[in-house]
Amino acid sequence: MSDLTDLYQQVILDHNRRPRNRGKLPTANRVAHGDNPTCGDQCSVYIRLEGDRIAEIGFDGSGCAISQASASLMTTQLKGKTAAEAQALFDNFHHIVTTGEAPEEISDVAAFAGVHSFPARIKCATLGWHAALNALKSEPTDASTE
Amino acid sequence: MSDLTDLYQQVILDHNRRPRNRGKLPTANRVAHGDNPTCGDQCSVYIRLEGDRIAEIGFDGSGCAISQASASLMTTQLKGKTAAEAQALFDNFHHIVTTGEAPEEISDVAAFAGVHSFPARIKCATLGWHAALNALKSEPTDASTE
Amino acid sequence: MSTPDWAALRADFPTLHQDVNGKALVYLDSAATAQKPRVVLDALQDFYLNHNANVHRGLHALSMRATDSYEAARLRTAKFVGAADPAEIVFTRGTTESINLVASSWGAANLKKGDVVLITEMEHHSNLVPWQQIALRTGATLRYVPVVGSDAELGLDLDALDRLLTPEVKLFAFGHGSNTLGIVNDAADLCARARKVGAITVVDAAQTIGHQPVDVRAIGCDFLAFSGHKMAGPTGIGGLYGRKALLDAMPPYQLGGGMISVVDFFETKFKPSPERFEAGTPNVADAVALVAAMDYLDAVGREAIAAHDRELAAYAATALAELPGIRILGPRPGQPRAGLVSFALKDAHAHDVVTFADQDGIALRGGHHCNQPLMKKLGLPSSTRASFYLYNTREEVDRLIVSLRRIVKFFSGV
Amino acid sequence: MSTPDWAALRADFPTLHQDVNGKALVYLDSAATAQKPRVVLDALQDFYLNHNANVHRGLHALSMRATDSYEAARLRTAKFVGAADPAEIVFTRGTTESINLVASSWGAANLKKGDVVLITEMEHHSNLVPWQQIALRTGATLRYVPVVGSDAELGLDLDALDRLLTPEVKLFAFGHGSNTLGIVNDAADLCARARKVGAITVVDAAQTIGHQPVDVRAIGCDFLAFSGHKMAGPTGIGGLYGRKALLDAMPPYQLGGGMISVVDFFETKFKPSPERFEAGTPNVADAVALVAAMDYLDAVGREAIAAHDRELAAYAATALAELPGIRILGPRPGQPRAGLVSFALKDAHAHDVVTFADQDGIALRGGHHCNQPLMKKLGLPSSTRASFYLYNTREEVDRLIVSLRRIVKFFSGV
Ligand SMILES: Cc1ncc(COP(=O)(O)O)c(C=O)c1O
Ligand SMILES: Cc1ncc(COP(=O)(O)O)c(C=O)c1O
Repeated sequence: MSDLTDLYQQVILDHNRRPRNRGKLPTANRVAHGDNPTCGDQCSVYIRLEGDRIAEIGFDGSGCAISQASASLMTTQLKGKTAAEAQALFDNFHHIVTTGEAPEEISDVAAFAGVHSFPARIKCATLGWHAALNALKSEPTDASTE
Repeated sequence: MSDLTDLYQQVILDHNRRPRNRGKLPTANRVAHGDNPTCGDQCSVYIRLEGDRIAEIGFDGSGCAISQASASLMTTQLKGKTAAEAQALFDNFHHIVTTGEAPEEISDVAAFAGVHSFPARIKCATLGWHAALNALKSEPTDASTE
Repeated sequence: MSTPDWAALRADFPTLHQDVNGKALVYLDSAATAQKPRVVLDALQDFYLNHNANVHRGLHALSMRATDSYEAARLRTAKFVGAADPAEIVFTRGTTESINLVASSWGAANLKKGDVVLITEMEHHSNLVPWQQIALRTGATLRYVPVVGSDAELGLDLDALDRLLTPEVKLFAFGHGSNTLGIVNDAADLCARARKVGAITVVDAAQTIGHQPVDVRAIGCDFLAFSGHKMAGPTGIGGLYGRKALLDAMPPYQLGGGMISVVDFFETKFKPSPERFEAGTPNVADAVALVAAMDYLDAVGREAIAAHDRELAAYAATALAELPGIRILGPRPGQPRAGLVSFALKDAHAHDVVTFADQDGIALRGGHHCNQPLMKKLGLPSSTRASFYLYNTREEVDRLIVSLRRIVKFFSGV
Repeated sequence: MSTPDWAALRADFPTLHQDVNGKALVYLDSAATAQKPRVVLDALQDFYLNHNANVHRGLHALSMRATDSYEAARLRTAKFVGAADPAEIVFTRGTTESINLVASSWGAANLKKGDVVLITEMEHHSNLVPWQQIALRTGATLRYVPVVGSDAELGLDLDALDRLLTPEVKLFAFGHGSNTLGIVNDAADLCARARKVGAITVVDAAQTIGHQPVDVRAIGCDFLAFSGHKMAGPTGIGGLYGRKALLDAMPPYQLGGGMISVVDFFETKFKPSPERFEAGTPNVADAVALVAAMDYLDAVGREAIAAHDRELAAYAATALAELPGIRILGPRPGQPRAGLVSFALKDAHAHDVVTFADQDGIALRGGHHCNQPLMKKLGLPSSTRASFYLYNTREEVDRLIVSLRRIVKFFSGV
């Protein structure tokens, strides 16, 4: 199962078992939902934007280990970032999961390099990211009435 | 071309070239139209029924040699007959074209025995007959207003 | 009836004999599509090599042979489903197209506000969305027969069915076999109930046609839809059985060559069924190859196949039950199980299960199985399905269980 | 570009090498359906033997391979017709289904009383009846561009076209190549004229796609329909090119698995194109085998094929002209002829001609060629058609002429 431990690295299993920032964010003012109709994976991302920075971020939904771990990791990466920085981080992540080329520095996102050998799973790995980017582009919502 | 001269016997070629009773019958009181959508063959049969007998009969339309000759021969056979007799003659004809079993007595209808080796052409051979039987079953028409 | 030699039959399916990820393939996805015996591929080749021509409008030798083969396929299909008249068989691309044909043609012509279309909560999207949308279009009301019971004792609520079967119900459509729950419904009983209120019945036989005897007259349905590719036949061909009187009264579906009687610039007369519903060049080669599949299945015996598939599914269900944190879906005791079993593991999501099993050479399916509303109702975003056919073995089930044990261990981290 | 070795290519088509009625087969019915090169049959076998699985929803190895092959077929088809985006290709059963899809989906959503649907008098029933019936259903007016000229100088009346192209014209559908007249219309010119009034254009490329280069961007059409079986591919598969913006704005056609995004009991969200238009299990194997046909045709070169077919048709037309009492249909001088020639003999009806020729091993087609209104207008209840493809030879045309001479002699009785 060498390929599989490439895919399901410890970082991923850990984020899957103990997701960070999981749950709806009551104070969110940006929300977006993503789904993968092929497999039924769902992911909602809740963001509280203060100025142009992500002050708080959370997610919920259901899906495979890859999609859940990636969403969890994504929230840890995006906190405190601007929309432009978030886009850059996604571009980097997307490069990793589609090419398998991990960055030099050791980082948690490098754990997702194994995804590139499982092309059908790339959509899983990017689901939460897409939702987050869509949330950043969305109209402000009044979280309290949501 | 032995098979073909079986199919296109002299009788058939003759009826095809010099069709009997061809043309619309102005005095007809029974009319029906038949077509073979597969090949576009058309045949209309016009009958003047007097009492229960076919006093006059004519046909027109267009189609292959088999359909035209068979319609022509049909008109010569049905003249003077009742509906029941017409049905019996058709049953006999249908038997000939589907089985190739020609009757003992020499007759013009026997010329159609060769059709049975060309199953796709059976519909051609029976087109006029079907139209005639339908005409006999149809409501009386006032020929003059037709 | 002597028992088929299953091991020998397995040799008839060349696709099975390959390695996947370095392991011998264990194909447990026949509910999605079945593998084909060599005779089907041979029939396909034979048609193209020797008889290929367009049908119906041709009088040359190849065209007559192609037409005869195509109509012989219709006759064989009629016999396979127990229809009295080959004109009651319309060839389509598959179950989905067959159901769309009925919904579009019969539905649009017959449904109106105040009418009820009844289906069940266990329908595949292909037997759900067409009815949902034609109801929206015609103003008819769509109602569902509920699925009730706990995970391993699921079934239609027959009392609710009888209450729902009011005289307003114009049509009742249901799946003969559920591709998610592994339930085989008693189609004859359901049709008899619906007939009492005069409802037209539509049976989705996608999951049963190749796995057990199916007889439209014994069932007493008005329409029955099926796919060739799930019954060991080629992709791209399937059929619709429809009672002749109903078919002949229905407006055409697709329009074009082959289904017309007379075309004028501004009006058209259509042929009677089945031609009326087969516009354009039909999928002749695949219809002809479907005959080989039907002959093959009947030679093995569909009773025997049903028993074999069911036995494997029961064997698998029993072994699966030992896995920690598993939810197994299935019919209530006494109701026949189709040759498949769906389950969900607490610690491992269906997609992870499928990816893991695939590394062990085992082909499973995970997801919503085209059954989203039901899965939502059951509180399962997805499940994993192992489905069996005549070529599967107990040893393959054993390999599945070993693989699943490893998966559970990996994800639960113990 | 070197000239293909036509005789060598002929060896690639095993079906041709058989005797019919004791004579070597001369297959002159490729406009109805083409014969298949061995590579196409091999591709079909290869798919079933090695990769057979259902697509899209599967994550196991076979299913991923099947999905990849299917999407690669879409990409290849896009390239074959010159589309920029594979999402602009919808797989269908063939031309007829493709046109029905546009008429039902785009037509029902966009046409209303006061609108005009424009087609031509030379349309195949498959590009006529769908428009006629959607016009009847929506209240739109159907108008025809007349076919004018004498038998051997037929063509569309382009002045009439320009007069007919009023701003009310919402859609203009026409055949690229006529299967009866052997005319190839200047599709780019026709589309340019229609675009001036803002009409959507639909090109029926059934007769051209496998016989000459076809490029949707050069033509500038909105939709283009074609059949695999007429371009050396398998039966049961074909395609629709549609401009992405149009496709995405259209309601779905058939409904079911594979084309949905979210299904609830009472509402459904659909996927974008092309999935939106491919409900149910697609004809994966035949789509994959179609790739082999496209590769084959492009390796030979569609320019070369066009020249070859046209040359044979012209050769045949010249020889046919010598027969007494013959009427030959064809394009006016200067307009390209497709690789076929239709004719009528005074003394011998088309069906008799076909039956006779068949006894000589020659496969012809006789009848109305799914073109009843035009045939009626031309005063021809039926015609005989010889159609050519890359595997036909001058020697075969010579055999046709010898046979036809005998037929004329037999029926004229001289
Ligand atoms: C010009 C034309 N259009 C449409 C069609 C219909 O194609 P198909 O029967 O493959 O759907 C044909 C072939 O019969 C044709 O020649
Ligand atoms: C119960 C059921 N109905 C309908 C379908 C649709 O069949 P197809 O995709 O062959 O049209 C399927 C298979 O996916 C099925 O399992």
